[in-house]
Amino acid sequence: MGEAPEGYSGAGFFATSFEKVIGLARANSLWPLPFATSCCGIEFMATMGSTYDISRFGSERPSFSPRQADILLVMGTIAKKMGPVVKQVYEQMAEPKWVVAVGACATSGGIFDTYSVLQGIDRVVPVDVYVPGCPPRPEQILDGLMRVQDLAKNESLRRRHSPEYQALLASYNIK
Amino acid sequence: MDSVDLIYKAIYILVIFGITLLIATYSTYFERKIAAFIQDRVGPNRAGPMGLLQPLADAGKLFFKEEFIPGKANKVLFILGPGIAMLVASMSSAVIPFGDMLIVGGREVYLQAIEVNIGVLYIFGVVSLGVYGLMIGGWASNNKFSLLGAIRAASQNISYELAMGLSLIAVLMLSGSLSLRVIAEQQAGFNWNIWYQPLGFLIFLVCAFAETNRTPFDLPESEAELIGGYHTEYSSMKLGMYLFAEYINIFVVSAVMSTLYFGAYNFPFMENLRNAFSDPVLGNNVVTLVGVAVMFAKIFAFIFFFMWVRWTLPRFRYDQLMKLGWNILIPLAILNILLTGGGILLKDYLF
Amino acid sequence: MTDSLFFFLASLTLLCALMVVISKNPVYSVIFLILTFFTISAHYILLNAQFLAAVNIIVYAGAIMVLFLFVLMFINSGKNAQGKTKGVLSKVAGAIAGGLLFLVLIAALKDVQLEAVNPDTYDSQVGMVKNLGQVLFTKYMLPFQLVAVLFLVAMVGAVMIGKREAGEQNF
Amino acid sequence: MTFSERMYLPAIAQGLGITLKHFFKKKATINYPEETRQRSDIWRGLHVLKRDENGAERCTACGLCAVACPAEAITMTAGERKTGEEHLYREEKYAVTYEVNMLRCIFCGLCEEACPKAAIFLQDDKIAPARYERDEFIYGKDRLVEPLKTTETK
Amino acid sequence: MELTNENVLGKLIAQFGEENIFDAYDPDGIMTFTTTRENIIALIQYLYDDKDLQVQFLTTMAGVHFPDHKDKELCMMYQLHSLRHNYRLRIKVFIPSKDPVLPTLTNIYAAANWMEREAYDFYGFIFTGHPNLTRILNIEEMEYHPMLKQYPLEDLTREDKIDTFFGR
Amino acid sequence: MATDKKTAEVDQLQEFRDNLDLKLQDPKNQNLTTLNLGPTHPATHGIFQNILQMDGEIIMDAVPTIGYIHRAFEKIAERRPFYQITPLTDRMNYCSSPINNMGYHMTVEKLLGIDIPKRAQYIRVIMMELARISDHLICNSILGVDSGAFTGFLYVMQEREHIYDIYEEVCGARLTTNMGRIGGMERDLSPKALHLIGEFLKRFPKVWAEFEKMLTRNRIFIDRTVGVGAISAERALSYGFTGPNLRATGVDYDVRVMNPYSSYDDFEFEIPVGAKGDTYDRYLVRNEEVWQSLKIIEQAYKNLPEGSYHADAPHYYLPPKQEVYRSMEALIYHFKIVMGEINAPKGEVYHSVEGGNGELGFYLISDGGRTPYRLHFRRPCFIYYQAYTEMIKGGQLADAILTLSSLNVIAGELDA
Repeated sequence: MGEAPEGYSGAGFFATSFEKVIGLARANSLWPLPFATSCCGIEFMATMGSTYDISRFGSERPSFSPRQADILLVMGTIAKKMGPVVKQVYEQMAEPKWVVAVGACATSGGIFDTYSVLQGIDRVVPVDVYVPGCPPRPEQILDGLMRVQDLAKNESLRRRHSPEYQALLASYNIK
Repeated sequence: MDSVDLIYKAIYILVIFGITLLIATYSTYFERKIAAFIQDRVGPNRAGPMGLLQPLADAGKLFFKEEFIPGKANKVLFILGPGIAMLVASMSSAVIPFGDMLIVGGREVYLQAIEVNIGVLYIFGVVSLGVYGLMIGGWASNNKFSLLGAIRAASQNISYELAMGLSLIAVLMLSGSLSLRVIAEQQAGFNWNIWYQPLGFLIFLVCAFAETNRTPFDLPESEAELIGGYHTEYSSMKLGMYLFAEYINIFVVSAVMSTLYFGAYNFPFMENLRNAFSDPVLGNNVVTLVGVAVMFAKIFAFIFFFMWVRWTLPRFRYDQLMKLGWNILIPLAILNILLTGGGILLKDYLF
Repeated sequence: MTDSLFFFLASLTLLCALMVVISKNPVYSVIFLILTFFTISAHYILLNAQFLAAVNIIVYAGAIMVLFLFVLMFINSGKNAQGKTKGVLSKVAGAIAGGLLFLVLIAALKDVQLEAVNPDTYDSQVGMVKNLGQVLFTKYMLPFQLVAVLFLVAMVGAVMIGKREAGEQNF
Repeated sequence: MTFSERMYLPAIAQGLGITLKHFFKKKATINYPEETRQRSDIWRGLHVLKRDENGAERCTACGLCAVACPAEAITMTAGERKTGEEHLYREEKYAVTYEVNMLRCIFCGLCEEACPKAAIFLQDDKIAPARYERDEFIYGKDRLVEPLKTTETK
Repeated sequence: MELTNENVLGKLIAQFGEENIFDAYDPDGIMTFTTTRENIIALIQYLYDDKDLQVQFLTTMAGVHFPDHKDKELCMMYQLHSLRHNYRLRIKVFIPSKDPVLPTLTNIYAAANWMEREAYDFYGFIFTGHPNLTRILNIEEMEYHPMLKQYPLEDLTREDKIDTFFGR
Repeated sequence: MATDKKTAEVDQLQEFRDNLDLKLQDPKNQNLTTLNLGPTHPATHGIFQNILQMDGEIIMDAVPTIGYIHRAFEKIAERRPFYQITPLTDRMNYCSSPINNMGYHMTVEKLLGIDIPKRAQYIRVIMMELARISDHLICNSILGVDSGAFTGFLYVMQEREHIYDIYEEVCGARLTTNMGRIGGMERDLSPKALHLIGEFLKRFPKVWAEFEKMLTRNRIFIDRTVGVGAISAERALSYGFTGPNLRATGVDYDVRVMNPYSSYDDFEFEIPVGAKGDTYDRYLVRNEEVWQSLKIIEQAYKNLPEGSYHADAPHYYLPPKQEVYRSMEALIYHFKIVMGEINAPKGEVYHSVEGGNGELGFYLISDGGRTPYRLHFRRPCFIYYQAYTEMIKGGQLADAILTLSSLNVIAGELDA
């Protein structure tokens, strides 16, 4: 038995192009769950506003129900009191799901290096994209969204069942 | 009914079903575009040219999203809910006459899936069942927000069905028939019911908004209060079916309104157009086809209106909604019946 | 064709009706009851009484059962009721009562003779809206109006009772 | 409420009129990323460590920026300039490493204000991009220092 | 009566006595004086009821911690405002940190409820008679009162900084 | 002072609420549903939680929980030099950060005894009033969003972008402005900024009038808001309400008039008051305040005096960069200020400004060190949210949501 030519091994050609199509569909229909706690949430409003218009990316339907959301946009300070809530919301989301940490507070705690603030949400949930800034400009939030789109486009349909992914979730004690 | 007719009916039903689905799918696109345009934005424009593939992207995503049934939910009913919503919604377009009669190869072909002599009642009955989808789904989710949404949906639909039925009766008094085809035929040319029933139409319009759960009557799913209402716990395609059912309902209600009040496929000067052709068959077919186009134009106008209103008005509160339904619309509808009856008697007396 | 359809529908009706009684969860009962109404409506259509069929669905399935479901959802008694088991006495009493009813029904139906329809004089339009209306407003005018008044009275009474229950503000 | 307001319809019609007017209005949207919005010249964007006219780094590792930073996002180590490195560093002391943690940074501009040598600037034409990994946000000197201007172009 | 600092102070001293109204001074135009915890509620009630003063608005309450003051470690500052006369005044009560008990103000001002809970959360003041004295901002499981000077500000799990430069 | 306007409706509502407790004890009403509103409910803009006891759609009781974004501002302020607290204040009420900035600066200036030149004061007034507009327009348009009318929100958000443009031209940031310094402004108004303000003054009234047209006289909106979440003036004062929410109850207390700061006494403006203290009144008061703010900006813009944009206080205000490069003295001051080695005098100060939401107070104790010994913020949102429970009792779920948005509770300020 000879070796399969490159690109034809593993998942078949149709499977991969099918994955691509689904990836494209997902990328263009990312419904955000705006977990807006503070300042960055206000900038997210600006992102939803007419001038920046997040709907161009197909993401203008904010799903406040975690079941229906595709990306968790954590915007603003997450206090230690809030940490478990973030985790719970993440657990309630249906796969595939991505997490974007927007702004200094959500990514690292920012200037709030205090006893009550969680120093970055990646301590409770796995984060896919970090957006710096305090608060980031709407451009930067859109930038983060496009990074997620890139992820979605290139993600294998089977990634969510892979042992690596399970291990990642396990390391956060999720499910 | 011979076999050719059966085949034709089957094809026609398929076509209507396809068109319904297509329109429902693209309604989401138009909703987003219209919302965007009203709000000085451009709306989806990155999925395909002008964002035209946006509904497909949504559908594709929803299909491949994780099926999720909450642990405490009632599994059977949880799945049944969106199914009922979808089934009921797509059943109702069966009796709507989308066009008059085509003459193909000497055979008269009516552009209507099923002619029932109680078409109006059929639609009314089917629409009244639509609420089960929401109720069962909301209840089965075992979530308080969903339950509240379900309860709101139930009481709202029942209340507004009454006013809707009463406003319909006035139309039926005018037409003397329950068949949608007959009602459509009576409005030939520019003899539309809206000229005789402006008040009835207004009531029907308001009730149509309420029955389809659109702003300002979108209490069952009002985002700011109930998060998603009855579909809070739904993900993936089950959610898709709910959203789909909503848009199909809009389409059907628009079609019904066009049929009942705006002359269905009739348009002014259709007789002149018919007579302009020397060949009566050709004339008839051209008029019918133009009629179909006119019908869809009316439907689209209504769909646009639905969206336009949605992005303009605030929503009611639960008790205000009930008050509007019971204290204002129903008395008005009864008044309308009396006025119509009086008018008919007066007309008989005078002429 | 019509016969087999009838038997199919009849058995379906009976099955659904049985399920209404058997189901433990009241919400299931209501749903089966709705299904029963549907099959009964189908019977009406078989009998060429389309108006009745439509009204049956609109009024019973579309409105009354919605209210039933509504109430059930509110009290959400499904879970509480499941735990309770009824005493032996009530079971026996139920069985006896049911059996007696069955007996009475059989006794009543035993001697009934169906009048054959004369195909020559049978009017297939008898169940249609127009005829129905005509009959109601001519032959059965008085009973019809009486029933209407009765309904009105019942409705007013229901509203009064409902109001007195709920709000101290109005009365 | 006046009678016409009680009737719902006039106000609704007025509202519908306004929204319809906007339907045909010119759209305010800026198609980011194809177009970018004009930012002001003093916009506080991504940091840059400036060089002087001769291409030498201005920073002398005095540490004022680190002190001034409310988020404690700047760290550096100072080093002595050796002979032969005058074209690289303007003063005798220079920053051997200079790191800004872009996740911590709140872009308040206090470092720029604190710098006595006009070395660190928040530039208006660049914004910190979103990235996938946390480590990528520690901006070292390789990414902070202004690239050397070649003689012919800017 | 014109409300000047002297007038009001005189009035209060006449009512409550020299030993209960002391350390009066005027750091920023707002009259500040100290009283004891036994008198604080009666004093505020008096200010509220008095026809001339009508000090009927509680602007804010703030705890302060002075670890160096022996037996007067904790201070509670009440700032009141007479909206009708636009006159502000500030009352302080010093209590030892071993016995951080104060009477509650919730019976006079509804606003005091959360302010007192905040003071409890931050400093550990115990307000007797408070309807629901629990932590308000921090998690219930927290074991210390974070605003006391001896506790660190920082989240001690932070890894990404080197302290040498910050001079703190 | 207080106008003592009362209406029978408010009294009735209050009575109804008082009776609620009796109803709760009634064994018939024990069958209540618990509904958890928040902390991630879409209508809690920002994060707080309410556990509601519902009888059908009527709210019988509510238990609020806050602290979900407690960030320990007061503790941080004890560990940072005075000038580094400016960025902190930005993040408190992020809808109107310049007011927070300026309020803090004025407090410190009061402590240090610095007098600010007229021009700087006027610039501050312009910025503060712009911030007030941006705060009120978010609040009122969010009220529309929560009642289902999304579009008006996006119309006024476009205008807020223009306010942000002005901020950007003045300080280089959009939201967390870090605008102004102790002793004045960071920089003078550039010609472009002046131009933008002029443009804004011309364009904004039309937009705002249109927004009002969409909602104010729409019966659905009126029905949704009139009589909803009402609070009487007495209760409001007892809760310590200030700002628009107090004025909606009919008390015309405004710090800008009662204790004028930053030459507010130079400008002519009115204080709008409501009567019933319900959601609709709060909406109207905010609407009118936007017009008044526009009037103030216009006056300040027309009469902008010449002069310096900062005080002559070399110990506290950073010398200009050019000086630092040249003069040794400036360099030393520069180092001292940045290192935080300039000690403030001992003392304690309270200063309050009329924030977007009400009296925003700063109580500062300095022990003569480089950092404040204690900095306490009087945060109006903290006070409003306390009354929220009382205001929603007896109303419906939908009312609770509108009441929340009309109170304009901002989580950053609430939790500090």
